[in-house]
Amino acid sequence: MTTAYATDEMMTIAAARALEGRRTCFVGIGLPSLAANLARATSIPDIVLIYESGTIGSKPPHPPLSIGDGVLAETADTVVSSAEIFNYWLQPGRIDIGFLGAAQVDRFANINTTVIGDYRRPKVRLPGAGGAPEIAASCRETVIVVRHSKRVFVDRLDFVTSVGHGDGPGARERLGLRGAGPTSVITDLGILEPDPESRELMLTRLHPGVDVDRAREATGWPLKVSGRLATTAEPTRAELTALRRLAAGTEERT
Amino acid sequence: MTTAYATDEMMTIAAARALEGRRTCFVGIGLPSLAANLARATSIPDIVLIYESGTIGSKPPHPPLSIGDGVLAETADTVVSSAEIFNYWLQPGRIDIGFLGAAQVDRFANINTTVIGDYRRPKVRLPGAGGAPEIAASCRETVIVVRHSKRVFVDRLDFVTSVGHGDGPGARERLGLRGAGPTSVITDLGILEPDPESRELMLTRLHPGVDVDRAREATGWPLKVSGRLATTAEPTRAELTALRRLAAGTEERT
Amino acid sequence: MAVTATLAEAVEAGIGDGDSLAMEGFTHLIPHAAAHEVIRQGRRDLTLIRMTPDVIYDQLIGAGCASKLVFSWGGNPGVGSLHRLRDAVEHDWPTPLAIEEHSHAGMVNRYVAGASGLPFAVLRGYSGTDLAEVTDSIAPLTCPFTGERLTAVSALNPDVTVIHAQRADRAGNVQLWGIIGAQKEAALAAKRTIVTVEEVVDELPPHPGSILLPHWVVDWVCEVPGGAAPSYAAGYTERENDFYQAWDAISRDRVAFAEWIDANVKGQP
Amino acid sequence: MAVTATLAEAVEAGIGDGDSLAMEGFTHLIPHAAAHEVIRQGRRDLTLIRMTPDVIYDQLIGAGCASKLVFSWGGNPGVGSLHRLRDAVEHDWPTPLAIEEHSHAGMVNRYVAGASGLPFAVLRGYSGTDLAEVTDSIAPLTCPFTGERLTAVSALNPDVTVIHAQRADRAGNVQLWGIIGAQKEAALAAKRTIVTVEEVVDELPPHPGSILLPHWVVDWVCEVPGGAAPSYAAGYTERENDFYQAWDAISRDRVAFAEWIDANVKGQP
Repeated sequence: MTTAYATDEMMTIAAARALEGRRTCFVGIGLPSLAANLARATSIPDIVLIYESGTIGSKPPHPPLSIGDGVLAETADTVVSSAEIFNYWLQPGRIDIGFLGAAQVDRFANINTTVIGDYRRPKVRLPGAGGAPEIAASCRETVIVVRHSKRVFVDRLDFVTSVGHGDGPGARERLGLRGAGPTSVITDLGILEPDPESRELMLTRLHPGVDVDRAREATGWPLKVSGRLATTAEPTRAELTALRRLAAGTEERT
Repeated sequence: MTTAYATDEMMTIAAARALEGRRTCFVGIGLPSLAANLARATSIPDIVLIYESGTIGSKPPHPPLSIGDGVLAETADTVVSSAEIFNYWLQPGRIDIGFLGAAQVDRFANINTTVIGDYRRPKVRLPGAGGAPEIAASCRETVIVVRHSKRVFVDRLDFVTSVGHGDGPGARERLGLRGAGPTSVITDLGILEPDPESRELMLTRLHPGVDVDRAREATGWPLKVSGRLATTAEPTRAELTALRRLAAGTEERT
Repeated sequence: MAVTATLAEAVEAGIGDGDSLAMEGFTHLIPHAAAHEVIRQGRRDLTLIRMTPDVIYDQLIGAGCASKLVFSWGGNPGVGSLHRLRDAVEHDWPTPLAIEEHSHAGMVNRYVAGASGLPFAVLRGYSGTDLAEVTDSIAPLTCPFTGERLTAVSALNPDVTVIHAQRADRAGNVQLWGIIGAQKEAALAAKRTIVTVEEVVDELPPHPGSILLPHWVVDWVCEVPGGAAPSYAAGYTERENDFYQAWDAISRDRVAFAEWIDANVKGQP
Repeated sequence: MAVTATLAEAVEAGIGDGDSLAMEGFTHLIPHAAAHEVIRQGRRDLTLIRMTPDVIYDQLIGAGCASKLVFSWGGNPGVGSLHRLRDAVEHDWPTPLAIEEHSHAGMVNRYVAGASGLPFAVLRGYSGTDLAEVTDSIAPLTCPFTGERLTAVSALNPDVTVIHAQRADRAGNVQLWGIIGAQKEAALAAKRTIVTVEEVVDELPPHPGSILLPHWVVDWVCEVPGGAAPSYAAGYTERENDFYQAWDAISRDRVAFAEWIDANVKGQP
């Protein structure tokens, strides 16, 4: 049953599995898009994919390079304006799950995609917010998909672009954020989930072959580890085959 | 050249003439719709008719019974939602002229279409506001088309549904109403226009065969008469023919 | 998630006594068949919400289903008064009817706010009119950037919205076109949505000017051909203008109205 | 009232130094040809407005046309950074670039407010983020009905909006479809509007999913086939994904960038 696979593949497959039981997914670009399309190609064929370009129910045969590729509109149930996608579909909280990437994540799963360094004189100017702040605020839950490193998992964000669990218990309620916030952070090393009490991210799963020390070393704060730490199930052959077919399709088109 | 015609026909023809030089018209139902379609059939073939049902650029072969008749959508340049017609098209003041009817009009061309009598215990419950308050507020100018009688031209409105010139000079500015307000009130007896100073309606034209006394008797306040009172030009044969063809078309369809 | 049902089942499951109920359709696609089913099932104490109450609500009001009306224009389009509405407001017959009254711009923005998950919407409206004095869901609001005075209207989130559409597929995706009014907003603002359609089809071919409500925001889909009559469904049926004119006489008289309801609504399946 | 013009004429007449300029198109129908004409005509000190600045604004910024950028996501979609944008923000090259930064939801609502003749729009957004601290056009707002705290964003009313569309008729009615983004709002919010189109046709046949901008809200229509490249026009051209990937290397280097602009923009008609 075991097949060789890359850590990125494990991450994407774990992210796809996180969609199980969800009906509608607001998809960001990059790894989240690949994971969402993998879920649709494997265990959740009926999942409704919604892209911030305004396509609802897109069924692309391969994940798009950009969120505005023509195939997203051509295969959609309906295409709506940017105003409508944010106001009528995202904001009211009618979408089950949002998939987000990040440049920096802190222990409360808050996200920075704006700048590294000082805002007015940045060391690295990142792309900025895009749809993320409102995806993070309004989806019923969010999942963050990001590679695990100290550069990403930082003690303190240089800029809060999108709110996860704010400064801890009760923060989302105080801020008027109506979705549940991040329910997991999926990396190439394992899965972090907020502690139900403190809302601080806690390592709950390691991918096969990864140990706790490696995850701790890749995290910029003292990483808490769940007392019930588990190991992610290996990718199945079906998952890997589907993922590689999808990834090849995207590359072929570029 | 003279042909027998009804006073309502004179009123509608005078209203159609009021559209000259205007490019876009927000049309209410009834007499205003007939007048707007008459203008399109005669002197202003390119006028863009906009109905509050969301049809932009409707070119009905006959004026519709209701503002939602299928022909308005079928012949339109585009059909938009109710939200869009009010928010994107009417509210920003991009429409040249709005045509309104009324149950009561006062000397400042304010309009009541809500109740006769007390609001909580009305003698007559009228249909209400519809699109009128915002047409009156936002079109670059408005024209009111209404039959002339003491029941309609009242000293004091039972209810202010839509604002004309408020309580006089400066009222529209104080209320933040950006259109110029009513520039004329066209009746079956003549035409009233706001005095440039006082904003009070003043009789500026009589239709052929009508005298000042008749207009005064049909007005519920001491009607001011312009020092340059003129007589409306008789309907031309072309206007009458076009009007009767339009009116017959509507009746045929009902 | 859309369920296919008979109209009787959907009304039974979706609309209860005391509910706030929006039946939208701006002169087009008015869900008359659903309203008749509400009358047949004898719902009471409804808060009826609709921009243009129209003949459909004249019937519900006259049949005693409503205790409140939220609206912006209550007439028989192109014909005149709604006599059952007037009788209720002027003479409390058959029961008293509270009213909450707006302009079209205000009503549609209330649906927009409801569909957008916002508690209110902003517009340039009502300024200088008497409407703000008689309607609690209108309030002044100041722009935090310019200091301008604008108007806020509170969101509408009906318990149930009912609309009629041209067609749906078997998954419950709903497609409508022509004059589209406030149907999308009213449906998205509601807690529950019932859609009657001219036909249920295997595939929904793209249609110019059409909008789509995805199956996952629709609760019940009911195939009811002609379900908009005497209103119409563009591409399927024509507006029965003569019925709108005939309604004036029928509705003027309490007895004639009751007889009409008995013969045309209660006596029907 | 729409006038047919060459792109050079429209840019000459419609866009001046110091103007605020929105070029919209969400990954689709991006008006690249118009941006190149702006570079050729040497416009300076522009305030560039766009949800997704993207390669089109990387070029305008690198060419020194802009002094300010108003945006919500400044990346090369699916590829990575916008290096000219970064060079301007990080190193003031070729000139300093002020930024006014929002989320997509905020930006699009600013266009909605602008198109609606309102000074601001309301949304559930920015709460808890650092964006409100660095951006003046974001302010808190309290619901007058519920007391909830929401966020206001000020309206955008660009001096000029430029969009690319599939086609226009000879009167200047403009039709576009596919991913429609914020084009309608950006056009309706602007004082002046320039539209480049794939083709000018005698009649605009209805097309599923299409929207129309009537001739009387458009100022200039320019026939520019392929005017969206390397973006695309659904039904006419394909997205040049390889160009977006090649842009990463071209734009990383100031000299390579300048050479590319000389060869592909300034050297062209």
